[in-house]
Amino acid sequence: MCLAVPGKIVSVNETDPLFRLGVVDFGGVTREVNLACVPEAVPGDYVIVHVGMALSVLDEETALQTRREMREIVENTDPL
Amino acid sequence: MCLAVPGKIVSVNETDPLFRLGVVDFGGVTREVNLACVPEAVPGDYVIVHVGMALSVLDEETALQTRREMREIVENTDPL
Amino acid sequence: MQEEVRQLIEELRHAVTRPWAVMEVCGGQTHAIASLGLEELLPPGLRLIHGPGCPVCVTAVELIDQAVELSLRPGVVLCSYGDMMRVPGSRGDLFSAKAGGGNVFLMYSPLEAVAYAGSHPDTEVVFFAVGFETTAPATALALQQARMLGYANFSVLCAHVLVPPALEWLMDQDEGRPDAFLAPGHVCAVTGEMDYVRLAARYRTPMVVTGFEAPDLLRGILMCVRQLEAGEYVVRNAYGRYVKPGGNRAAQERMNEVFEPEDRRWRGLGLIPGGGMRLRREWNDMDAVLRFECGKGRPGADEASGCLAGQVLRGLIRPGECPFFGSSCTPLAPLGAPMVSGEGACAAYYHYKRS
Amino acid sequence: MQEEVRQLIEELRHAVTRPWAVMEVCGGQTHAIASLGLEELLPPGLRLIHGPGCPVCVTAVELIDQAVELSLRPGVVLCSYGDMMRVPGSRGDLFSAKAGGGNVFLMYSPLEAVAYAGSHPDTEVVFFAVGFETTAPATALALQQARMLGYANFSVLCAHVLVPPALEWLMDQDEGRPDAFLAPGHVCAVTGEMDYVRLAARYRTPMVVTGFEAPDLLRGILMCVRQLEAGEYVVRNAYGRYVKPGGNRAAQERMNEVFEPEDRRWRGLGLIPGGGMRLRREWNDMDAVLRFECGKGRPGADEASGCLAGQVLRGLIRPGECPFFGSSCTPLAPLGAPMVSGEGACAAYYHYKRS
Amino acid sequence: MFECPVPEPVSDRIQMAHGGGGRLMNELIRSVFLSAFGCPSGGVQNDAAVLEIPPGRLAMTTDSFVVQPLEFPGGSIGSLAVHGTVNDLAMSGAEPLYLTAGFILEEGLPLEVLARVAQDMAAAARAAGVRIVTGDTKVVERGKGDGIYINTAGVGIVRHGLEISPSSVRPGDSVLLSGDLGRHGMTIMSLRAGLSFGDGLESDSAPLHESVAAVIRAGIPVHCLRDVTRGGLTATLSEIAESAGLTVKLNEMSIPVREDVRAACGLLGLDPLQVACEGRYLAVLPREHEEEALNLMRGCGVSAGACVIGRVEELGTAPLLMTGLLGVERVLTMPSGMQLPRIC
Amino acid sequence: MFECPVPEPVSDRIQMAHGGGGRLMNELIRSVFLSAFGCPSGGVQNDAAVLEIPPGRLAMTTDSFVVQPLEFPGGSIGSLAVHGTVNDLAMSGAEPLYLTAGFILEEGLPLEVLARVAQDMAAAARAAGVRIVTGDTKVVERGKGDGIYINTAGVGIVRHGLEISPSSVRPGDSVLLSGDLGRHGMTIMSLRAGLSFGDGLESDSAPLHESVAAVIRAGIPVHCLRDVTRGGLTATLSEIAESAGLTVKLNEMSIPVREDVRAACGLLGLDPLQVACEGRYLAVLPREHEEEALNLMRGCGVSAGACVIGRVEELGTAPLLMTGLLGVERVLTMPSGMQLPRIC
Ligand code: SF4
Ligand code: SF4
Ligand SMILES: [Mg+2]
Ligand SMILES: [Mg+2]
Ligand SMILES: [Mg+2]
Ligand SMILES: [Mg+2]
Ligand SMILES: [Mg+2]
Ligand SMILES: [Mg+2]
Ligand SMILES: [Mg+2]
Ligand SMILES: [Mg+2]
Ligand SMILES: [Mg+2]
Ligand SMILES: [Mg+2]
Repeated sequence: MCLAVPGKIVSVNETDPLFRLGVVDFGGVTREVNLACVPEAVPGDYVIVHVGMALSVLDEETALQTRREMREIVENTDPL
Repeated sequence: MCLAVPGKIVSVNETDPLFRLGVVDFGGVTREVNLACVPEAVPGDYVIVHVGMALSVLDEETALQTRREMREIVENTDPL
Repeated sequence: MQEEVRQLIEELRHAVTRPWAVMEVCGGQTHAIASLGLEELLPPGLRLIHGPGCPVCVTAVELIDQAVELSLRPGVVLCSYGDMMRVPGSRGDLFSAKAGGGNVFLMYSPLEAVAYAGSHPDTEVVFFAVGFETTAPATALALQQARMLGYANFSVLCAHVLVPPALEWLMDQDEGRPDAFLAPGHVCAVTGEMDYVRLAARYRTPMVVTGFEAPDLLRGILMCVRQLEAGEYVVRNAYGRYVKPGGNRAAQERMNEVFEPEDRRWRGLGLIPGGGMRLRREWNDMDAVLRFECGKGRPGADEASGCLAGQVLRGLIRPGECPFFGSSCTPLAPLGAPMVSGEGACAAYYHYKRS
Repeated sequence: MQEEVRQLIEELRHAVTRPWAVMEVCGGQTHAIASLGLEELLPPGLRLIHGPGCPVCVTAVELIDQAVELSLRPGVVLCSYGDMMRVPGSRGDLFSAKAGGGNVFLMYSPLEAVAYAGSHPDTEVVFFAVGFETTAPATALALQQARMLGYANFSVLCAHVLVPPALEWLMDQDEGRPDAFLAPGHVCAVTGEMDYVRLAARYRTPMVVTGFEAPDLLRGILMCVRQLEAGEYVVRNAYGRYVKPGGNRAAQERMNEVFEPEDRRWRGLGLIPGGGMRLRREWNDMDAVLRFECGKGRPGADEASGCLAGQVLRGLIRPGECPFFGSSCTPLAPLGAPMVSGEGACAAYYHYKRS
Repeated sequence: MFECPVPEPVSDRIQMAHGGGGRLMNELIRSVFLSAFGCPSGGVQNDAAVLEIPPGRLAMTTDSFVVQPLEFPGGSIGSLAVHGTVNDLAMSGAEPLYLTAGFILEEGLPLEVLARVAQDMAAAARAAGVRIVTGDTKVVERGKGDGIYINTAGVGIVRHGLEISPSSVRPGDSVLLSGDLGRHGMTIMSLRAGLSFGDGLESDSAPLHESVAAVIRAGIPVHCLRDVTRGGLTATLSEIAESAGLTVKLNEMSIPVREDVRAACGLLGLDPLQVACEGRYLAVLPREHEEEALNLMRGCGVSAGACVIGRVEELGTAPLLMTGLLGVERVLTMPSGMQLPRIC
Repeated sequence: MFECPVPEPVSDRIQMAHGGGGRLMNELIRSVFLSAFGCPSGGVQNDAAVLEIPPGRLAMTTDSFVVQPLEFPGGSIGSLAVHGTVNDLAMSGAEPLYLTAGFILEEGLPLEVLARVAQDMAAAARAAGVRIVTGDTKVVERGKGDGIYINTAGVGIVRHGLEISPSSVRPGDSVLLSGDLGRHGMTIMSLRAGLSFGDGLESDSAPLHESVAAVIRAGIPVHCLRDVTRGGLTATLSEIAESAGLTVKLNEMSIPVREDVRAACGLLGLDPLQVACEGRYLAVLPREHEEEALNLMRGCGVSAGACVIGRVEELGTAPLLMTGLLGVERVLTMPSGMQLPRIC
């Protein structure tokens, strides 16, 4: 469920919080996206978009950390 | 002005006076015509119809009389 | 050629001894005369003048503008006779309103518009009611039907006009007074002859109630000429098979229940006292102008075009004498209303007599 | 094949020592797994069960009937995601409603429907709001926007459902309980992990928040297997780049302002306590069911078709094991909802795995 | 339980997906079109039909059909779409061979109506001896069509060496009309205006190529042919006269119009000379062949009522003149747009 | 004085009378169509065009075009109407010669839009070396059309002796695709969904007959050709495979799709293999000619991106199979209806 696609915020149009709009680039295609639920997002951020609304901002820290954790799990349990 | 066409009443549907309808034959074509303004008209009568409403019932007496009058005028004034 | 017609033409030849100008009031007669080529059969000296009896031609520009405006209102359908579709208002005609997003439905009868209102309760149905006394009873009947049925979404944009006040106005002008009138047969089938009796006496001008076929027309003309030659000026009836002296009482009553006279601008002529009909106060709720608070329109917009309709409709010039006729004014791109309607004098000439 | 994927598959092969059944909850994951052919790469003994995580598939027949009914009301436009168009109700789907005269507009976002309501003040615009917690914030935002803008003609037919109550229901059944869950990544991006932590502990079942690409899915599966093999049952996050433990607070707040949980029939499953969301009392004026006094629908209509969706959605049978699969039930003429949506387990199997 | 109308079952009406290029469209083509037209050469799914064609020049034409109602006494939009294109080919003296059929269907169209129209079309093609060899189907949303629009394009083979064109018309030529005017247009308009005809007036829609072929095969040097369609006789003859730079003089009394058609025209304020036919044509040819042509035309059912209605002269006061019932000559002008019912 | 919107002047928009067969229609034809297409053989008003045609079999096809918006990056409904029919002719290996053009115009259409579309159509025909030889115009009421619908029918001459058809396809054949997928469909859908493309994605609409001719002229025994339109690659290849009674095996990695097209498809939940093109074709031919055909195709601009995407085999588990990015083979099924944007 819930087709959601990551893209990069190109610009933000600050208006009323309910109508905060950004132009988001999805690998060569851009679309206007509502940013009301990611008030912290700024141009340059990656967001994941569903039904025209950004749901979440990419956490690069976590992304890297996940990768590290993964590797640990893999390494720790390899011998089994 | 006022394209009006003579036709012969084929049948009458007696309802409320405002909605008195007749089927009128115009030389092979028939159409429903409102008869509210010719309450005296009955099947077999000729009526003259304008915008879907009968305006007048043909007076055969008068028709003949007109013809007579015409002839008189013509005859009376011919010598001039 | 029918024997009857040949004989009537022969009679006319004998009857005419001096030049006479007879005005056929009715545009339907103008149309018939032009399409039959009747004028070419008349004896020299007998001239026909094509009068203002085309309701399409005389409908004021401001009323057309109101119709256009109403058609463009969301939720409103404007119902019109086919005749009015191409008549230019100050901002285009109903066809261009339709092309530009207006809702315009062609109807053959106001009673159809009532039925449409019944089957479309969420649509405001406005009937654009043009026409003379012939047509007004059907409008009255439509309003009565709609009220009886409780159709609150039906209303009328009332453009009805009356013939006798226009004849009076014509006869009160300094130039262009005809010697006799062919009174409009279908109008008289409704109204009867009374008004014309009064006018004939007042202006000492013969009037003959006349129909629309070749023999009818010729008979009407002949009965005018007979009076003129004899120095008489009464009303005679050459269309007695459909016109009774008192007209149609039932139709008159319906009209009187719904309408009352008012002063009205006739396109090309000007303000004619008592020349129009409006809805009586009791019918205000079904008057589209009041219901939709229509703007009043811009009177006089058509005069700016240079159209000489006024002079044509008064018989002062023939259509072919208008400098725009056939060049910048054609049925495809009419400058004035008489070039639009099949009944308009200019269109009748354009279609049948360009040669 | 990407090196990362190859490596993850290799790890899985080493990790699995006993048979395990892992349920991917989310239909998007089902779709990805089927289209990638991922199951064929898994080690023997490791089985994927395709869960009820397709909001289209689980939307109750009575809600579809209400959507159909609303689309056929004069003056109403029903706005729907493309996904819902072909889902059969008891009297046809939205496409047939459209062909039969209903007003159905496809929209990509409820915010578009709000904009449409603004530009069409005379039209009643109803948004058919399906979806899980991922989609509900956009519906909430749409309602908030419409109220702020004063669009009295906007309303919502609310079909939103909640994932955790459905997992609870599944685990309370006697048969078909999976050994572990891939928790739905995009739902968790909104809700966070808390509910899943509770469920994992209560049912002593590992849960891993998982994304939708091949490496994401394999990582999620691997992290489940690791826990199962080690006897652990906690929540882990294999989609941390988008899912924070607490989820998206702003989105949660919008949802909570507008919605509250209610018991809801899930198509194919049955009544799930707390399994749906309705509008709070303060938003009743924008609830289409109340505004238009929709009929309640005929629960249970779909069961009559013989569709075994309930058993498929609970993992008791695979789609290909349904006797109707591919014969009397195809995407062109679906018997049940899982054959409609690209995400439905039956459709995913039909499109990619008929061989 | 619901008070609102409920939609018809899926399978009874055209839906958007019927135009999507997928399985649903293929089923529609198979169940409706192929069952009516038979399998076109090259199979259903070929992009084009590949056809054998006899030697000669190729005549090619197209028309779209947008009539309402879709079915009417004497035919339907389907038969009309065949006759219209067959006739346009016939007017170049061609032998019509192959037609294409392009359908634009409105979402919500009952499939049974489509099936009837397709059957009608197939029957008309069979009767006219032409083959519908390839087709196309598009579906447009409800409110963006009017049930069915059909385009047909046709090719035929021209075996004669005549230049059939207004430019071949000469002063002195006779103008022949193949039958009475206005049946098709008045059939359609009467349905809309609530008129009924006592003895069942029908559209005159019919294929004209055999009547034309009879005249050409006899070696008559036909100068110009034209089917009398939109705009009626007035528009059709005006075009010929204007293109030829000559004057055509008609005699009103010689132009056949049924009494009931004339009455219906009178009622609606229409001119029968401007009403469309779909099974009548004009032939302009040298006067010395008039008699023979007339006999040949009268020998075909579709042109049994053929008659001479006028003559060509050097350019006079206007391209088209007509002597009326009172013996007065008047101008006929090309209609501006379309005829509307009128009240005055 | 009036607060309501007022209509545009008469002359700016299509009105019902433009379809009435009278003077207004003739003026429209003269001012818009003839000025774009030039005077067709036989003059404006002839019912059919009479054409010289070289010897050979005749290919004949038709398509109606109903695209919205009417104008889009890379073309318009006008150029599309030319390319679509030229390409259907090309797919039988024909040399396209003549087109017909049937317009169904909606009342209210701005005349300037019509003029631009007609110019586009004329330019596309010139560029493709075909002539628009006859046409037709109908006007439908506002709310019964969508601005402009165009039907084109086309004829071409088939000079080769090949049987180009699914029935000629043989196991072992190579499947060639002339370029990347989905540009046309995504250009159109993106305009409706409010998407923009960074480097200006355009429709791939283009005439394909020269690319095809290059292959056929070289003597390569082409077995089957098909342009990739409605339903995309999946529908097109499914049809070929089903008709042939064989299995086509594709390799997903070899199928070219631009990254931005892929991203737009991802956003709307569409499968690029089911998105329409208007300038791509499939050629199925013996493997030993694969290399030569590829070189010839790549030598033409419209097919510069040609590549081999799969092979034909004896009928296997399904007509169309594809090996995916993880090396797993899966079935591709013919789409049912049309693709809709989805959210899950
Ligand atoms: S020809 Fe035209 S401009 Fe002249 S009076 Fe008649 S309508 Fe007016
Ligand atoms: S195959 Fe069809 S009938 Fe069987 S479970 Fe799936 S949707 Fe239901
Ligand atoms: Mg094709
Ligand atoms: Mg044609
Ligand atoms: Mg034609
Ligand atoms: Mg096609
Ligand atoms: Mg419609
Ligand atoms: Mg023709
Ligand atoms: Mg084609
Ligand atoms: Mg095509
Ligand atoms: Mg034509
Ligand atoms: Mg439209």
